[in-house]
Amino acid sequence: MKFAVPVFPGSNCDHDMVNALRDILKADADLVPATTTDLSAYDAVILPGGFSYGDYLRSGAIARFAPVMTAVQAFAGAGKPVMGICNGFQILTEAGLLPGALQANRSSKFICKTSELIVKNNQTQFSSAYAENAHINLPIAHGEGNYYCDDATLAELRANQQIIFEYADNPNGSTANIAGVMNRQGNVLGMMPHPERAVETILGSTDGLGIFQSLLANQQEVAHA
Amino acid sequence: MLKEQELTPEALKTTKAYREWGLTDDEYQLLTDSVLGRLPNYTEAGLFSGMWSEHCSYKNSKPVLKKFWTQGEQVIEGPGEGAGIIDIGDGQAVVFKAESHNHPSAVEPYEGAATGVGGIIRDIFSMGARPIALLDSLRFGEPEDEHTKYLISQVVAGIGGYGNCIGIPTIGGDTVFDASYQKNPLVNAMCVGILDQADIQKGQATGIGNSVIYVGAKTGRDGINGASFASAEFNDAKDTQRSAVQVGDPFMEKLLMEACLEVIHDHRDVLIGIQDMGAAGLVSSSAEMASKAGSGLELNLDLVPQRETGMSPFELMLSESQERMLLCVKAGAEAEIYDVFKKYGLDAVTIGHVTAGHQYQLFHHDELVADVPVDALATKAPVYQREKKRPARLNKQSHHQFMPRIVDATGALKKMLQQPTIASKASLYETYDSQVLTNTVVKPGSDAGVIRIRHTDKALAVTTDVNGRYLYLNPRVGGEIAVAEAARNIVASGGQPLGITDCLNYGNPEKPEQFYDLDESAQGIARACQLFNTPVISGNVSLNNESNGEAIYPTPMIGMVGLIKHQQDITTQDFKHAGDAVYVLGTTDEAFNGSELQKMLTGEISGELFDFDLVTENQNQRLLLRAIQKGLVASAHDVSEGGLITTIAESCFGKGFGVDLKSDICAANFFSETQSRFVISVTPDHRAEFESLMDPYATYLGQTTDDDRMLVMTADQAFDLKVSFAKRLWEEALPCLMK
Amino acid sequence: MYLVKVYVTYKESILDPKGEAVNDALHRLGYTNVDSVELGKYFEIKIKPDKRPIEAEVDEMCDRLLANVNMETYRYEISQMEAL
Amino acid sequence: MYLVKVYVTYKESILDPKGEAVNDALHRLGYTNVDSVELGKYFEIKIKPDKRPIEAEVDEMCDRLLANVNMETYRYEISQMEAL
Ligand SMILES: Nc1ncnc2c1ncn2[C@@H]1O[C@H](COP(=O)(O)OP(=O)(O)O)[C@@H](O)[C@H]1O
Ligand SMILES: [Mg+2]
Repeated sequence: MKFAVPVFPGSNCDHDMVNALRDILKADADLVPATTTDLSAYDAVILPGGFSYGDYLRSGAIARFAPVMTAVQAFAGAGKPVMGICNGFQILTEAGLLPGALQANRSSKFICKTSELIVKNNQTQFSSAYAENAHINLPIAHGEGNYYCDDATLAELRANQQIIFEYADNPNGSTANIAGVMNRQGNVLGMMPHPERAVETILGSTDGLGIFQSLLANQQEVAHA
Repeated sequence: MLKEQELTPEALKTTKAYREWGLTDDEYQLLTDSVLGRLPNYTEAGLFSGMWSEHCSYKNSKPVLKKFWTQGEQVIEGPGEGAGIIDIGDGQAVVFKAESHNHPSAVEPYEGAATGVGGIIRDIFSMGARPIALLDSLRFGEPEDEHTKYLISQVVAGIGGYGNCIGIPTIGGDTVFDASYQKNPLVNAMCVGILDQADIQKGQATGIGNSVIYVGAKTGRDGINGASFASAEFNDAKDTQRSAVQVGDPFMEKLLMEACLEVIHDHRDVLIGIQDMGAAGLVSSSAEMASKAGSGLELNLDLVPQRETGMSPFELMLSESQERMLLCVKAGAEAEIYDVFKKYGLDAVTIGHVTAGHQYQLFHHDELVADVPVDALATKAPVYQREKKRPARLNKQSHHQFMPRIVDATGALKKMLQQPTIASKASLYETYDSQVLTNTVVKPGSDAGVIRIRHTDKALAVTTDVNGRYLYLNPRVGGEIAVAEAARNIVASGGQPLGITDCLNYGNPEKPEQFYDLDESAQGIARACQLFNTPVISGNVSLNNESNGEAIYPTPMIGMVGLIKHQQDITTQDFKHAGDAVYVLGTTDEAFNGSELQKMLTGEISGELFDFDLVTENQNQRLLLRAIQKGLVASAHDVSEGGLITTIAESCFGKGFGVDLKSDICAANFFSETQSRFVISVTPDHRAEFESLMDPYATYLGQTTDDDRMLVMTADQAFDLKVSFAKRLWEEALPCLMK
Repeated sequence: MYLVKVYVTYKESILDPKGEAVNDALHRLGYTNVDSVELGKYFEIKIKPDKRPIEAEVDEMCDRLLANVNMETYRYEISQMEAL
Repeated sequence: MYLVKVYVTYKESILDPKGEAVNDALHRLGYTNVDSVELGKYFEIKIKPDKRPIEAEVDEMCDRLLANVNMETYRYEISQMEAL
């Protein structure tokens, strides 16, 4: 399985992601520039965290127009897995690949700490390695991670089991404690916490491994089917 | 914008307008009589005012800095370049430096702090190193009045705003509140980088005909002559100078950093030198690059990328617009370099070249607007040996040690934990991304921040420390303690101290009593550095930290880096299990003058400073490090402000273990700030070996427990309270004060 | 040349944390008669005439980039700038 | 009740990285007729009448908190809101 990690100007968790994939999960992963227009060589795309274009307007607002996003749209449209972490999540909502929007944290401050998450749906290709309702610890690091959607959207998210991760102790004011959501089709996931920061014991947690392991396992199933 | 009418050389002389830029009459005289042998024109006088400012020339502090210990076989590059470099083995090196941004932060706290961070990062990557960690050392007034709260929240937001965006983790620092800093907050930032020794860069411009290339942000009228502004005393009345504000652009700097590092790695054969544009902007970087290499330089200012129209040579050369770098590149290889920067969407423009001889020549609109010897700018600033006089405050000190009366030990501890300087700083450092780059092993909240070095078994421990109150009572011993405390934090984390950087924050050196503080404390620092074998490899001087004539406490911030040879040695301050034995290493005396307790009970800092012995300090540090390296230590925490009881409480807070301890010293002495001590916990199976190694220097106090109770029986009273409750007081004190 | 002033604010139903923070700060400073604060973005855009009507262009710019219509609303004013 | 609209922008000589970023993005999106973008803050403040004149109060609020006069300028408009 081969991962593409697009690098936008201002991305800063791109290397962390690739290091986690290569060094810890022993997976194939490439950094691809935001000017890339062809992702056909890849099986999954992960949009990394950071401050694309400085996040000077709104997080992700400018990055969603980068050339690579046209390719990401097509990639997602073809049903292949796309994941956005932190700034990557913000880009996916701005691009309309995921519902809702990410607003400034309730405290209006940047927050970096470990947060406890509940795996609400483990029947997805991103979360199958976790037990249902498992509690996991992942770091968060964001200033605009306060997930917002209107009531109708929330009802839909719930009805379709699109809420994958919830905060046990809502750190940022997110609607319905949402930490990570999926699209209706089940192939695009966005989440504010950083699984790539939680893949080594020495760094404090390995609870993030499950997400990557889920993807790898499901891909193998697809390949063998 | 209206073009300012430039004075003629004669008019400049008669009106003495150069005074406004910080040049004194004597310096102007020196310039005309011996350096140039003629009257300088407007632009030239401006260049000298910037280059001869304290910020660029260290004219007041040079004689003091000479006293520092800068040797040591680990030193690859000492003070002088953008940042110092220390060997850490395996062909790698660590690069670090600290920088103050006190005055800009007082004027515009968010941007002042942010650009301070941006500036120190440029110093690190200009050496060829990849920045891997940031620290911030902050001093504010008591968080009582609205303005101080505003300063705190904005400074912290600015530091986070820059570091988080550029993607370098902020993994440590220190924050102290004291009325002494009310009008003059201190904002010091430190950056640590790592490099392969083959990549080491110098800020030099050699080889006749080689190109000088400008990269990064366009030059605007922001921060013009900021170097002399930073060096001038800060006074409420001088509103006019206050537009020296720059806005940081961390996104631009991220691109600039990646592009410069790519040039350094992949275009080594054509890159001759690289330097950041810091204080005194273009003139400082270019003149220093040429002077260091013994070259001449010619620049065409029309080619400098400009954000505004009609900028004069004076403005172009002295602007301190941020996020700019200067490169010297082999003639003919310019296009190769442009291509790298273009890939990152950045401007790169050749603005001049290296010339034969030693002149520094500037052209503007086809006119030669400055023509001066380059060494005169870079190295010929006058050096002042300032007058030194023992301050009155030291002469009238009481010789008595303050003796606190503690009637309610538990109550005193509760109050202590809520002192802003003692209280948890989590509400501040949790706004910093401390984990990006995924190397952070110990986040803020323990003694030192620790980052692993990828693909090795090594790690680096980093800390910033200084207690200005100690220096206020005794500048020399206070200076020694500052270094000792930093080393103590490194050792408690399992590291061998390697070297230091510093920010010397003082008042006006032209006042003999304040120069005394500077000179004495430098000697204290020097002595301690020599003893710990931690050479000074870089640093920064910030003088004139006064407002309305009142100086801050002498505050030489010490930034120290240590090497942890094996990652298994990484140690934190939290108790790890119930049933571990708790020891204190070092003896406890009555050391209350200058202590947090004295401040808490009397509202002031006074008297002669308590005794301090560097040799004991060094011995205790070595003992602890040996015990850690032998794998005998479960947790270690150095004893500092708030004394032994505060240290024990903090070790309980991490994981919520309780303690059951007993001691024959009295409750009051549990607040004593005797130096050279650690609180250490040891698992039962290591006790025997630990005790035989530490005997007779460590004292057994008791055990950690599973109970939510901190019980410490002293000779006279007991400290007895719930750990969870104490922790809440400690955690909520600062957020509560900031409301 | 046109001068376009664009104002972007949160939709009414959405809490504005930064506005709240300013509101609190004003109260602490003693401006207790302040009832509420909203903090939005203010753009001043200079723009040369194009083939299309300027309003159409500004609408499109706002919808695509300047505002996130999931949570924000915008309004704008267009004025002609005198040639210098 | 008054409605006060405050506009805060950078002084002319000050770098506006946010405005630049938006300008560049608009160009990349094909709005090449955009000449420049400045990005400032926009406050909508509701405020009850006080003893002092409202202008004096707003001026003071701007000077103390809403703008940093070292690098920003502000202007405002005040209107009376109808009682509901
Ligand atoms: N401004 C700050 N930025 C980052 N970390 C900070 C800051 N202030 C304090 N800390 C962190 O809080 C912890 C306690 O700080 P301090 O009381 O200064 O420790 P010590 O007394 O051991 O030097 C340390 O981990 C320190 O790095
Ligand atoms: Mg410590």
